[in-house]
Amino acid sequence: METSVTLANLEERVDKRAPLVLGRETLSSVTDIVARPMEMATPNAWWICFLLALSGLGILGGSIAYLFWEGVGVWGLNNRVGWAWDITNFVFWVGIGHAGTLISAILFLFRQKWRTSINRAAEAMTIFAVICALIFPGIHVGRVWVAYWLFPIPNQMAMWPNFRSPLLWDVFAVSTYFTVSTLFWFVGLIPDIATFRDRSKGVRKFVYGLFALGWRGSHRHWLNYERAYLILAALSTPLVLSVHTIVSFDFATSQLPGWHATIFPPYFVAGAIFSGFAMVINLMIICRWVFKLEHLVTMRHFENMAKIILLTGSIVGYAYAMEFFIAWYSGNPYERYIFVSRATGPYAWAYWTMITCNVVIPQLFWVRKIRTNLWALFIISVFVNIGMWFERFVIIVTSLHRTFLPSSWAYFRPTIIDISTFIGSFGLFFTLFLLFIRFLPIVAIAEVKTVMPEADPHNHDNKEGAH
Amino acid sequence: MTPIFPKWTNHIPTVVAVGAPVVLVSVVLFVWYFFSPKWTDVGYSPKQPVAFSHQLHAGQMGMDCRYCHSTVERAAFAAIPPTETCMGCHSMVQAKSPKLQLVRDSYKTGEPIEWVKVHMLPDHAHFNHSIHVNSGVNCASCHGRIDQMKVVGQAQPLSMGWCLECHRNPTPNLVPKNQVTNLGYNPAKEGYDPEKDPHRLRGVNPPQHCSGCHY
Amino acid sequence: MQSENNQEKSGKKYWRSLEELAESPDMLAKMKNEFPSGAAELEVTPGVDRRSFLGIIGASAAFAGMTTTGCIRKPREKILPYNKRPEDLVEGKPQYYASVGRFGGSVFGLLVTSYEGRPTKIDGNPSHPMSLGATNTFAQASVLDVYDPDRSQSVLQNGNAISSARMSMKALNKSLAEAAAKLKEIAGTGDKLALLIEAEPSPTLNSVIKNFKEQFPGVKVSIHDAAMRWNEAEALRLLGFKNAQLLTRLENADVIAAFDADPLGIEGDVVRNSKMFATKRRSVDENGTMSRVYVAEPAFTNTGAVADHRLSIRASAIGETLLALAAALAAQGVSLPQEIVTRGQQVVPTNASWIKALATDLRLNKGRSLLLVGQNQKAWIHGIAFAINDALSNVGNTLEVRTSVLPDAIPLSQLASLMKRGSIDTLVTVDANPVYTAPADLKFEELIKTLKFSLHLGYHADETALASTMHFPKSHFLEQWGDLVSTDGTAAIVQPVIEPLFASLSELSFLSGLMGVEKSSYDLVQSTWKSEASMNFESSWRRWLHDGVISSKVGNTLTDQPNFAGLSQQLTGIGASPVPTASQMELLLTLDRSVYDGRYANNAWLQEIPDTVTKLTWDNAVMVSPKTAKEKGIKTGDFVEITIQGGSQTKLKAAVFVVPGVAENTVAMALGYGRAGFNGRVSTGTGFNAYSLLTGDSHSALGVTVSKVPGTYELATTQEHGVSDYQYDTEVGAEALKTRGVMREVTLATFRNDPTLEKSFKKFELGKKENHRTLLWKQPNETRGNQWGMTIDLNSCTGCNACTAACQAENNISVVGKKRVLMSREMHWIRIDRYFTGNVDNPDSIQASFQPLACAHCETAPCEQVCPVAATVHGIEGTNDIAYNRCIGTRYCANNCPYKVRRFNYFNYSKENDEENPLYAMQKNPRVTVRFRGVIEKCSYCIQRVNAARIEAKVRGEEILQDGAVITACQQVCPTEAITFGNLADEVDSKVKQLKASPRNYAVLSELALLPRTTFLTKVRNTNPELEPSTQL
Amino acid sequence: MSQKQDLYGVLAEFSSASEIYHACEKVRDKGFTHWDAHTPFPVHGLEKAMGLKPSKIPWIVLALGLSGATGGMTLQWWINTQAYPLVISGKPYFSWQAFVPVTFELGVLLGAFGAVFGMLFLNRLPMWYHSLFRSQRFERVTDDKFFISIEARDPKFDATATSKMLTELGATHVELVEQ
Repeated sequence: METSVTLANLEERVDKRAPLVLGRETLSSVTDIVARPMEMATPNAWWICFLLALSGLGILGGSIAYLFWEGVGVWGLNNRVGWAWDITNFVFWVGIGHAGTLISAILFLFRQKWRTSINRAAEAMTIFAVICALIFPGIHVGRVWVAYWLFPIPNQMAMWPNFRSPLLWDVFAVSTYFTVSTLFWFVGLIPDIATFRDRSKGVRKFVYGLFALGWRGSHRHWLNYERAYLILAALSTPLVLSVHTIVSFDFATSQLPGWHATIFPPYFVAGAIFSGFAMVINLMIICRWVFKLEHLVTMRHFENMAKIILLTGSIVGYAYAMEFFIAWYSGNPYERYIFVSRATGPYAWAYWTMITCNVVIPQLFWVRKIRTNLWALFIISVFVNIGMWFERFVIIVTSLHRTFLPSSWAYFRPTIIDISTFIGSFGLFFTLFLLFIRFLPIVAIAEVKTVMPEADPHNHDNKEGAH
Repeated sequence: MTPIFPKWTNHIPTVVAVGAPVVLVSVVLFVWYFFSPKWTDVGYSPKQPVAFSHQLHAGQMGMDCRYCHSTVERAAFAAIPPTETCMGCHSMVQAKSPKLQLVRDSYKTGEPIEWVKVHMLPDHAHFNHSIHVNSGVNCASCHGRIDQMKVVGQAQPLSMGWCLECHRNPTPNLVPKNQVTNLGYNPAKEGYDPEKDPHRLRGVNPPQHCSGCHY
Repeated sequence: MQSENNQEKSGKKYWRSLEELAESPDMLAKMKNEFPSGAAELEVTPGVDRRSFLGIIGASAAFAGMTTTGCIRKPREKILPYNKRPEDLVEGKPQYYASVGRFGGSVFGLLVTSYEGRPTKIDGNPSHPMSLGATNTFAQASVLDVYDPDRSQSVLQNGNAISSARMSMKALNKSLAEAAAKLKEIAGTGDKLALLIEAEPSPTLNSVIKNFKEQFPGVKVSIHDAAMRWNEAEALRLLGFKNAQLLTRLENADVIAAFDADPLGIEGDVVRNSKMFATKRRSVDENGTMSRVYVAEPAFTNTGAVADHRLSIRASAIGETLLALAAALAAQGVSLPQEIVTRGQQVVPTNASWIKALATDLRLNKGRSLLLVGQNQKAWIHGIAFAINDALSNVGNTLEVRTSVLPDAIPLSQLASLMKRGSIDTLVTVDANPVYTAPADLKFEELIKTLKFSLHLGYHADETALASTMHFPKSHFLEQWGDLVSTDGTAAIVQPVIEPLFASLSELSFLSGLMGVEKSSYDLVQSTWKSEASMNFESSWRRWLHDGVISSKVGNTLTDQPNFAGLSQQLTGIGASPVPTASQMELLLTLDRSVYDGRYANNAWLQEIPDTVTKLTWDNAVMVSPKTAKEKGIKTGDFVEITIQGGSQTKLKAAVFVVPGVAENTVAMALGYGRAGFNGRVSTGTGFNAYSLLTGDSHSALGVTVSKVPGTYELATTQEHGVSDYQYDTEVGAEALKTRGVMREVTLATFRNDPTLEKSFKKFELGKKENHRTLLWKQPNETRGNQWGMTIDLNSCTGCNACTAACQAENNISVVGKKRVLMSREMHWIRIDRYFTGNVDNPDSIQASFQPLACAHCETAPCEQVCPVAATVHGIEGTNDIAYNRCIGTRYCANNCPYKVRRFNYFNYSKENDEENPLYAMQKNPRVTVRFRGVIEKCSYCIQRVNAARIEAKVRGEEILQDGAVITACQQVCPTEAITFGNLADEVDSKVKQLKASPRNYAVLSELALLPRTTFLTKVRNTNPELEPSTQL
Repeated sequence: MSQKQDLYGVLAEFSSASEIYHACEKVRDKGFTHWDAHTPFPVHGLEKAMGLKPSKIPWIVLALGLSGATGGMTLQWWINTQAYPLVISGKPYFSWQAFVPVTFELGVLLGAFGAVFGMLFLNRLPMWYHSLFRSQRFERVTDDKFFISIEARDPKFDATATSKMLTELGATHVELVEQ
């Protein structure tokens, strides 16, 4: 088995191993496979999941309404620990989002053909995750009704936002990220929506037609289209890196021990990709199984993702170790103390949960048997996401509860509302995702076709369709 | 077969591309104008329990503002005169006038007259009359030509931006100390230069930092 | 600044209008109009302004990008001018009235601030010798009592209000007349009548009592008051001083030895003592000398915390230790009464070296030393202390014997026995609350119920009020005329600032009413002082009211020789007391630093003020030392049951609080909590009633059993709060502190060897010290005019909390309640960090240090750059400002604040406060915005005072403010003048500028290059070289 | 003639990428100008076969991206030095280092707009109606069939001749499409 995996050498290793589309699929059969989930009668499983998700969404709505009515005090926050679950959830969801962009943009730039059958779902996940993320900074402020002051809007007070604040950078970064990802996703969807315009009847035909924008596969269009898509990918790549970098600035640019660390940006980005891919694996395993996509979403895809998790997981583990080293090496008593107290203090349990889930468990992916076993993949990915949530919790809460002055040490306990808000955000996420898999192609049909042998105009040994 | 969409739909993009910006700009302009205090607050002149006319008292009879608003030079707040001030004259003048019934009742019973507040600053903005008056800011700069108002109304937006305009460049609103209550006084026309005023002991440098007004 | 007082003329009309108000059914609604009529503009109408204001913000949300005030028709606001403006009242300008008050056994002069007739703040009267401008927490918080919604509002008959309607003054006087008649009929000549009063040194009251005695010749007068110094008085009696008391002169004391005494905390003239004590601590800057304090005590007091040498010793051992000290002194050739010396030689002291060192120090400082004994200690112990002071010729220098103004009276215990015997059947109680505060074994409640007729005058419908036949509401001291005399004989007039909010009586009018005399307290007071007046009474009366001090002193200093014969007899049979063990523990009951003897239990500010040592709010607890706790296997929050052995098997179930500094096998508990008999909306559900353990006269009991019982209790502290393991945190915290230059402390010796303190602080400096002030960028040069700065002298701070209370009163700081303190959401702008040093297993090594901490106004404030909406930015005068209404509440600034001094309004606290206690809103300072839900707040350097001063200066035509033109609330109140605020850019050196030049000056966390404007002056411990310094510094 | 007026052009169907590739080369060589190829997915290199010029999208993106970035930095400069200079943490008014993130984000945002809307603009999309949608078979262009359409307005266009040519090029089906 290989010892190291890099994106660059991934492709030719992978190509040696297995074709990207299995079985004797033809261009039209690919279309049919993808179309099945949208055209089949709604499975009961879908309804059950959807109702569950909806009730989760309800919980979210309820919690937020109560929060607005009573005030931020309904959370367990206090004067020492001013942020806890709210920002933890924010960073968690933004992190989840990153895998989508990574798969669609970065792997695209690296010409990783294997991305084609998973990028659509991954992008959708990105957008929905970012929506969930955007909620939290929105509702965590004390006076929601004036949150619009975050934007530079001319007003009678002649006041403007403070562009020195990382929080304001967040506002711009995350909203830009959301907009660009959505555009990227929609551009990718246009040809496929056109496909469904041409397959479906009645209202659906009208709606799909509306969003297909009159796409007619013209090659003069394809020319601009591909160029635009490439550039979007090129823009999204630095964007996705910048977003989590800036999110990490919220902490890195402060001067709290445990927050003020130059290692944060790369470490956060790695962590984001780490958790994101875990989420993609979870989602894809389910979709693949429910909608029989075995031929499009192959084990090779999962294996590649497992390897990326292994890689980023190790990077994250390295970052944890490095934090400790720097803290010790700096000779700064505050830095030293905060890390010792993370591992031994009142929140040690959270810290060790994080270490176990993020550093120890993913190492199992060195074993081929495990990274090619769907059950193992699924469970380990779940652990990774638990671990990554705890990572953010540890960074935010443990740093805040043990700051410079021992007199100001405190402890944070979540309230029921903290918990319900978090659970609710999953409700929102899955509601959106379930609607997506029901009404939009979860695999980029046009893109998959380009990686099939039939796609190559100089492929003469292929007799398909010739007369 | 017939396509889903008729031919004319192809014009929609053009229309939108041209129309959207136009709509957007006009919405902004609308909000800009109609949602600003200049529109919402200026001109607020509620009916008062007693039809007291500043035009008559301050204008025609030329009473000095400070005769009634006596605390304006000493305190943050230019007090509404106590009923006894009114009665000072009106026990003789117009002693029977039905218009003044309420005043006389108040004087007898001791119940205060419930005047309606016209110039309302938000609670978190601490405005101090004494410093403005003593710096030679004419009453009219903020209150307008009260001496020409039958019913007092708000003449200026009293918004933060408006305050700052003057705090950043006070000179146009500065008048000689003895002209502060002369609402008609126009420093520009009189060619008044605060720098050269011998009666000024200090330069006027109004605060522009938050805690100047908000604390 | 004090305005000539003439309520009598100008005020009258205004007051009467208030009186009507008090009668009207819906007074609050009316108050909104009547009170801050002018203040309507000054945003202080109860709740209303802020609420409408919230409404405005709320609505403006709908208009993104638009103004917060415009774009909706604002609510119609009314202006209600005065009908006749009281003389010299300018709307919106405060008025100051001089008065005097009695707080926890000390009488000192006050300066009351009032806006449009609402008293909003109480400060010390600079021209009163017992105050010198400072006050204490009780005085600060007492202004809130005026607006206590639970204050007694009508006459009670057998515990029930005589009518449901709001009581009018007329009705009140009527029932008073009835009571008077009944009293005459029942008491007759008063052979079976008793008058129970508090220890109130008031000449007018005395004269009224004199009249009372004339009317009821047989009446017994008894005094019951926690502040009453029975033991001291008894000791002085033994020594031949009749009706005398002691006055301490700490300004002359270079060596102070306090035995279970707390002269800087809650015993005696705390404010004056602190002032004088501080002069001898701050002097370390001028001439490198300072006083030395020895303390031997069973549990930490303020005095113990500032001690240079502290002995953790059980209360019952104080006497023998003193005897041993006497012996040691005698051995060094100090001549003491033989009986004492021989007794002393029999004692085998456990801390011989400590006592010897102390003896030497005392001897070497003859006439400049002072030995003090706590009020809980027996009379003979006070006697010995006096003997020693006398032998050291301290009497006359650091100690004075003065005649007391109090009428001679019998203690409660005697009264009780009389009542038991049935020789008393009628009782008139004034102010005192014996049913709650009497020792449990007296069973006073049962006794009072056996009486034929009992009358009670009190501020609350408290336990005694309910037990008595009739209760009358008492007016607040800001609502009545009176007079008070301080320990040093300074007399002052208690002058009202506001007409009683509810129909109520002063002690004077109550008692004279009972005699059927219709005389206003105003006339009574005047008649008392007629004689004192030099030539024209009217003018000297005005002067007295204006100055707050009456020119001539009352009483005189007694200089005759003490006679030790009586004392010697007392000593027979005195020997070593039994040593408590884990099974037979010693119980110590102390007065509480927040609620005193329980009288302030319904004061929300005081309930929430963190205790000096434990930082405990809203509760008292059973305090045990970590060592004892470990042995008994109990920890903070556990329930224990305390049982008094012998006589009355009284039990109490209470929660444990483990805190260093408590003597071994001693459980200490504060009195004044758990008032089950009185359901005030603030006091209810706070703490445990330690009075149920109080037996006999002594506050300490031997041989109590303490046993762990199931269940735990949540105690809300403001330090180490919410942590799972209190012990873990105090210890780890103390450990962490060693490496952090936060709390800096040196011994005087070290300071002398290292005058720049550079060597001593080396270990704290991270990186090069010069880098702590160098920045990578160029600061924008916006700074002009005054540059504000502050220093806090850790050497004189006694952690008394006065600054916290003053700040709360000045800045409209909300109370959040126990539940939220538990969540560490308390709002105090200035908090006092308490750090322990030493080894928990060796109680004698434990020391405590205090560090008052508020926003430090850093020049490179980390909070500013992270605020996304620029709600907190720098002012041109170097202040770190918050525009509350700009704040959207991200709390990022609070997270990024290294001092953790920013407070967030998690709920609409101020609104809740007003709804819970409708009258509290009337106390609000109109010059400070009332904060609302969802915004951050913190110390503003009293920017409202700065602005007021600047405006006044500008009106005068000046730019720069003179040093002392602005005094922050905390600085003004501080009894040790530890806090200095002023202009750093002053050409002529301002005080603060000089202090910052001192080598003791340091910035907390200076390595972060925050350039804080508030810096601290290192604490110096003047340790005795003969003794091991209690802790390695 | 009128018939010519309402004729859009001729539409030829091919069944594989390689076929349409070669067909395009021929059509290109014949010098047709108003013609197009329609494929379910971008066929690699077909633009060469059709002789298309490279896309102009990059220039649009560059222009918008740069203006976004400059606009962002200018806005922040104006707010902090002109509109309301405030002393914040004692930092210089124009602390450009802190303004980089927002500048970058705005650059990316406008760049992305440029890419997407530029693409739509150059492709004249949305265009919900198109004559080719009249053809039933054309529906499979988004599935597995490949088409070449030659418009009637092309000077070299002749309904019969062009159709014949396309059949020779291997079209499995050729039809005339109306306007």
